[in-house]
Amino acid sequence: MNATAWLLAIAQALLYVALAPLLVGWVRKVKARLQNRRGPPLLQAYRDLYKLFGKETRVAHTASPLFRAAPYVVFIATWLAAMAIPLLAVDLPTAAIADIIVVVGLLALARFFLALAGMDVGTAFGGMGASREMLIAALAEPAMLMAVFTLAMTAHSTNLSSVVDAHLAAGLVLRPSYLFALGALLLVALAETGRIPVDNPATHLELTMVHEAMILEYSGRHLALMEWAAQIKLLLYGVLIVNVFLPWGIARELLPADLGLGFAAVVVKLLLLGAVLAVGETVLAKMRLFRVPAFLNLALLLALLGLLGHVILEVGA
Amino acid sequence: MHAGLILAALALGLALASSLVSLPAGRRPWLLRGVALPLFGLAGAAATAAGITALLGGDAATAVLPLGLPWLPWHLRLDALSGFFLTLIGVVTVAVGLYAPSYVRGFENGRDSLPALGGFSGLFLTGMLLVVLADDAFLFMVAWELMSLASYFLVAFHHDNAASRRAAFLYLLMAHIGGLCILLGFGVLASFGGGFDFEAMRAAPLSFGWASVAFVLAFTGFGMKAGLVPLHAWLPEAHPAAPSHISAMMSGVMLKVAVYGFIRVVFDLIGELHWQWGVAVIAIGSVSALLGVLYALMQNDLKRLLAYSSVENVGIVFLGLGLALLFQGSGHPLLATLAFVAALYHAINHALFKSLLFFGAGAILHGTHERDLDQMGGLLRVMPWTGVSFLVGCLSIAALPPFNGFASEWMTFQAALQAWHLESGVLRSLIPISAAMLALTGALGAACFVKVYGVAFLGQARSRHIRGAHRPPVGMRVGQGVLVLLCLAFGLLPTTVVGVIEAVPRQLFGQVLPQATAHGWMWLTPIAPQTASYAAPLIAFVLVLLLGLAFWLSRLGLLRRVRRCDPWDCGNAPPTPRMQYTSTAFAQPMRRVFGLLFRIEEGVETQKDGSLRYRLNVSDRAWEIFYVPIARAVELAAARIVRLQSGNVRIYLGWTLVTLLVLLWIIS
Amino acid sequence: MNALLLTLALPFAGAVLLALVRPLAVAGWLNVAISTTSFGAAAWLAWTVATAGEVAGYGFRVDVFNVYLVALTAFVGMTTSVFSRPYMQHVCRTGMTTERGMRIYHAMYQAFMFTMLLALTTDSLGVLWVAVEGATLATVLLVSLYRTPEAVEAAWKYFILCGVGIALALFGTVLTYFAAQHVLTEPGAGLTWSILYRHAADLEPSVMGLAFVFLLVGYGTKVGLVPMHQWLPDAHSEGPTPMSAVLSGLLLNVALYAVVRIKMLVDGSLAASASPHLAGHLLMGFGLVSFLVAGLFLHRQRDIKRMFSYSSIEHMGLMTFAFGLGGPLATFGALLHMLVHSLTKSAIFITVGHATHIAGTQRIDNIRGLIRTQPMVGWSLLLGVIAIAGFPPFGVFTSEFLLLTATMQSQPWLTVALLTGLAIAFAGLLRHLQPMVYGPAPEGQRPVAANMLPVLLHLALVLWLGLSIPPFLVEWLNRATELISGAHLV
Amino acid sequence: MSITTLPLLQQLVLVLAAIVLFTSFVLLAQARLVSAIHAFAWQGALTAAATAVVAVAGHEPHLYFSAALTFLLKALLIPWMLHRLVARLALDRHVDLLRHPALVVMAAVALVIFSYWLVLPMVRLELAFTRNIVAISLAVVLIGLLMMVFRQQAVAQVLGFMSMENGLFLAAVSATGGMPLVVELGVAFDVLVAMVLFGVFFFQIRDSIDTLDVDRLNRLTESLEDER
Repeated sequence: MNATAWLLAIAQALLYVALAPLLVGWVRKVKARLQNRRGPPLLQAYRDLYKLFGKETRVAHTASPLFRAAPYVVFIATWLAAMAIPLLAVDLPTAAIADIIVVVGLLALARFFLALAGMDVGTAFGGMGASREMLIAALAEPAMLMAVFTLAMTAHSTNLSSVVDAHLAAGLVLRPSYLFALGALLLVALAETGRIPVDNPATHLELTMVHEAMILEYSGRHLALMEWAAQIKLLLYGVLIVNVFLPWGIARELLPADLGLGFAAVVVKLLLLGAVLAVGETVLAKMRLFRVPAFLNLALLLALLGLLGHVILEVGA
Repeated sequence: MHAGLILAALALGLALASSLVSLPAGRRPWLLRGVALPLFGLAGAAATAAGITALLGGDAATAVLPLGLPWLPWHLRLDALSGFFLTLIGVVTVAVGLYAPSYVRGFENGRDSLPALGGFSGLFLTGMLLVVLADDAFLFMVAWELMSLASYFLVAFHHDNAASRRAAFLYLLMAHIGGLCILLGFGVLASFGGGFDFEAMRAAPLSFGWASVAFVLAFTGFGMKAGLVPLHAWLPEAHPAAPSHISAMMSGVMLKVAVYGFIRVVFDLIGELHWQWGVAVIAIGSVSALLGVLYALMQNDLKRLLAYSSVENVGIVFLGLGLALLFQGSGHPLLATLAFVAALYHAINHALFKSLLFFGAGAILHGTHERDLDQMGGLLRVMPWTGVSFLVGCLSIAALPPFNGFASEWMTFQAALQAWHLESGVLRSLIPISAAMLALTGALGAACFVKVYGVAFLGQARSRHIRGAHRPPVGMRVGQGVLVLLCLAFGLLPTTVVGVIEAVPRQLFGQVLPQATAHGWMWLTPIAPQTASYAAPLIAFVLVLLLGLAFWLSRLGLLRRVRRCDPWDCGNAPPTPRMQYTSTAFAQPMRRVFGLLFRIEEGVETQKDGSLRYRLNVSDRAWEIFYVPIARAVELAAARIVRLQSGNVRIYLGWTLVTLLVLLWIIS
Repeated sequence: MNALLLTLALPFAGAVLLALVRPLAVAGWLNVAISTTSFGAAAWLAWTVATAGEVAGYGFRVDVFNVYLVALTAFVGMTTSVFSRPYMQHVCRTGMTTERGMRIYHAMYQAFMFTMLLALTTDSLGVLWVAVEGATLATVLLVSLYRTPEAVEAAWKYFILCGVGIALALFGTVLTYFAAQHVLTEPGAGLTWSILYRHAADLEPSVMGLAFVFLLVGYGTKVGLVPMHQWLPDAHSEGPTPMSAVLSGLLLNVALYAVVRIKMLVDGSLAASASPHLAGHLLMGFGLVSFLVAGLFLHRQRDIKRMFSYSSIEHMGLMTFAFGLGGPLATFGALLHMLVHSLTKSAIFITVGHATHIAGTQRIDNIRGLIRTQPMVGWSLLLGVIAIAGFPPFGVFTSEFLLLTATMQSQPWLTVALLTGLAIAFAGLLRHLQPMVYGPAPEGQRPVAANMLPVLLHLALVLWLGLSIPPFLVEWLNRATELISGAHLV
Repeated sequence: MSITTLPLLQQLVLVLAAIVLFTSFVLLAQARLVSAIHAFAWQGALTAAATAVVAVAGHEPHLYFSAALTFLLKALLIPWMLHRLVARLALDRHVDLLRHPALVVMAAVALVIFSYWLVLPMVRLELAFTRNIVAISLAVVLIGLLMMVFRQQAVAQVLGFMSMENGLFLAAVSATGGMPLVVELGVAFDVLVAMVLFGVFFFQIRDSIDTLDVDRLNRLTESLEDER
């Protein structure tokens, strides 16, 4: 059993890596459709990565070894974080490596190196991007954790698989706190994955870019890894949201049928979520940097309301 | 006699010896470098050994010295709690003993007196060791004030520059006031317990009111030393003023001694805890953490920045202690133990990485005579060893897995998340908010140290003397290396560390974390495996494995070689070092978002030569709110009172007459 | 007995002798020699008392309370004379005083020592008065030794205020005698401590109340209790430094000794009356006021010697408060504090003397960077102030520890006042001290030939007392405590 | 109790005491130094007389001695010294007026009443006679102090001081029948030395600020106006 579990865990981890570009492609596709464009093919993201891996890698003279190590660290850390989030099945051994707080920590590790890499070459834009990224992260993190705490206090656990388990065991319960927590988590996800309205992955307009400013100096496989890591992060948040709030379908025993069902379920949920994201990005406009705090304060407020809702309405001591 | 006590006595003796040996160092500088500081390090080693014996042994050993008051000789006691802090002190001292000898070479041709440096360093260590060993109020106070006093002289070491003098003044004054508060706290306990030795105080039957008085006095006194907001004002002044290895001792160790005092008095002597205190401590702790990191983020002076971040970390420690108080006070010993262990864990982690960072700052100071971040840059290339060790320090203090800072903060989070056990809904909803503040603190801390590392070590040098920096000598590098290894060890083996620390709550609460290693040494599961788990070794393993893989591939040449070229930078003109983001620029968004909390003076002023200059001064609001008014009040009162001394003898006689008549009237 | 007579006779003879000796160098050495021998005699006396208990006769009585003060007085007198020899020669060389002035100085130095010892050892309230007045008369000429307008003014104020105070004390003495006469049968015994104590309970309370007020105001002026303290800073700052040392170190102690003796008497007499603790409360009030006011004064000082004289007022206030508080713990602490304070404070004044010679002025603003100019003096001053501020391991900390905890036990809310006072006073001292010892030295500051032996001796003693109090001293203090507060500590 | 019940000699003592009190009023209000010194001499003489009467009344031989001592010291020696000083300081024509004589005298009267009120509670000792003497002498002491407060002239202050001493002496002899001899001698000696020193200081003061107005002795003060 244990061996199969480990194998499954590794398979799931690889699945994250494999699926990440697909989700991005899907979002782009839907977005293009909504904007009456044909848009790139669904697999374009894979092609981009392949192309980048094929290209020559250039590194500035002024760059230190850290600059070259950073992409790997970022990629691995993000991937590690993803491993802990149940995609197909609950209580896989990898889920026990890291609970949600560690996941946040691993993402922070990736961000730390991303920001350092941005400052390494010593260009103005890198520093600018790093500073902004750290600000956004700093504001997003409390909201994220508050939202997570709501879940954790309901399930009395911070291990995601136990949380999911608990929800499945409890069956369908309409919790007001979850509504708020979901909202908060969505906003945080937008901020953390650098989507509109916080950041725009599709632009290199100097004064507005955040994530792109940090990886401006990267090329070739380094750039590919960075991009890929970003895609994994997006997928990670997507899975986190759908599997924690709508866990139904995820496999509780490691039987082929359940796993298949789980896979199908998560794919469907992710497609829906991607579509929602695309719609949101189409209707919203990117906001100025100093409007972002307001945006994230809204997230924090929602998370707080969720927490209070949980304490007041659901436990009721 | 107990082995641990013998070792502790040895440590004390060595510390005193090191301070005595360095007295003639004025004429023979090598004495300090070659004898005193090695003895210092040895004292640290002995203290570590003593502490570990006490932690593993578990039983408390006592001794009595024929000193002190006639009816109150000096009592020494070595139990798990003091053992833990002995270890903490000792470890850092060893590192300092390795680092300092080559660091103090820089002072040998300076004007500042080496005997003072060596002598007071030894006394400083002696004081700290005695504080944690003391078993009666009198010895405790003697040791405590000895510690403050010695460190005061060390802060005033560079007394030619006015800032150091000012810092030293403020430091000693506040230390004295804090000491008096502690003394009065002991006074309360003693007057109820009928004796100044801790045994009697433990037995003291206290009403809630008097217990709270004692608690408030102790919290004020120890909080003042630990640098809790708003009593922290001396800290960012004093710590940077001292020589860097002493700054490491002060920030890394002395603050922990204050934590020890708080634990000893509140958890051990007062004993019966009340949850209201927990709320107060949590509030103060989280505010200190948040403000500390925000102020740290605003600093451009590296050592000041590190000092402010000490405020932050002490705040986190006290947050943990507050949770422990709260849980213990409302009858959840297991959770109290969890929070308590988290606090101790963070204490020792902070001791390690803060000393490491101060060593780094010292190395930069030693190599470039520069403390201003905005002058640095690209140091990683100039001093790679320091660069790498400093990076480890930054990762640890930024609480990133799998480094040690993360493990303790993670446990603190876990403790906060157990709030659902509490009966009162208000507390249930308040505590997670403090946890969210902790999250904000952590993220801002990460930002802060991204700034430090990015500005100081990455990019290009912003000034010539940085480019020409010379590498630290081997001793300093060894000192850093030891701490790097310890940081990694404490980060990767949390289960082992927790297992050792458990001896302390076993002594205080009679409670441990039974489930902590339910799944073996690799998985840390403080409450229960299904509640939360963290496998630092695995994470580190995967990280290293994959990184190694990538490195190996590139070595094999399976990956195409990278080509060096100029930075692109959106195709603008080739960037110059002055175009880099400075630390001020990096902090600008935070400064703007959290503007309310700072006192910002910003503007553009015209120089004499007509050139424009941007002026920015971010200062601590605590000054205008707490300190300036008090100083003003005293000045005013003094100005009023001196009119007594009018200079006219007839008025003096009048005073005598009036006093006489009033007294006569009183007695009739 | 012989020891006692010798202790008294030596300084008396010395006063006469030194009034006649003309050459300066000889006089200086003679002064040292006499002080040393009389310290030897005092030590002998102390030893006798330690072995044989009380020594009494010829209207003298030396018990545990005053014997340690006698020893202390003789000791500080000795060390100060050691310091004053080169110091006063330097003064004389700089032409601040004349040969004749020096003769007055040496003679009066011994006369002062004589009066101090007389006041301590006598058994009679009246002779005590005579001795204390004599001390004033002996020192008043020394205060005006330099003949500067300030010195003369200071001396006049000292003379007038202390004269008036002492006169009031005499009235109190008369009243005591008046009250005693109606209960005591044996003639002329009305002013003898030992007899008065035995009959304290029978003394008419109303009269004793009056008497206490007069005696308190009278001797309180000498102690330097606010608001009768105004003479003190003037006299300390304008007189020659050795004088300041002995004034702060000894005279104040003796005056306080008198006050405590009287309090013991009055407590006995008022015990039955409506307000049994009247005396104690008055002392506490005066002590606390002096303590706080002096602490505030410290902040506005421009003259280094004035500053330290205010610190003396502060500590005297603290001791008065403690004696008023009563109880074994506080009394023990106060006795110890008398000891360590006079040791430390005289050491400080000696150092200050050297510092003023180094800088050539007493103005705090012009004394800078002593550690750079003459490290020995700088460090001694720094350590002295640290010690007087009550930092361990110095003895002052021990006594303050006892005082604070005693206050915490009997009057918890007064500790707030004490805390504030200590903090304010320390801030006041340190803010002026730091610039003087630290920082770069200005031009024109030259090291002087300083004899730091007395200072080191005193500081070493204070350090020793801070680390562990020798058993015989504990024994004395205990018995003294028992004598004063009725109960003993250990 | 009424004075009629007392023996004649004690009545005489009371009368003398009353006159002593009166003389201190004279001292207080007297503007001319020389006349003040005369008043002081009279006061001393009266004190001595009172002492002598007490000696006769109480058959206390050693009081004769102290009476003689007092007369010598307070009535002859000190006044004579003061005269010489005043002459050498060229102050014989010196006049210093009180600011508000009426108020000061009122204050003195108030002090008399106050001191009487103070001694009232001494009921237990039945000899109310000595009680009243104590009241008078206390008043004399306080008035002397008052005089020192209100007189700016150094010599006048010394007079006030000396009249305080007179009050003390009066109390000592008439209330308690004389202190022990040692004490009396010591007191007398101290007073004498004090007088000599006062003489010395008059000249020192005049040399330093060439006046004897004590209000000019105001250099030593903490108020920050003067930067010496």
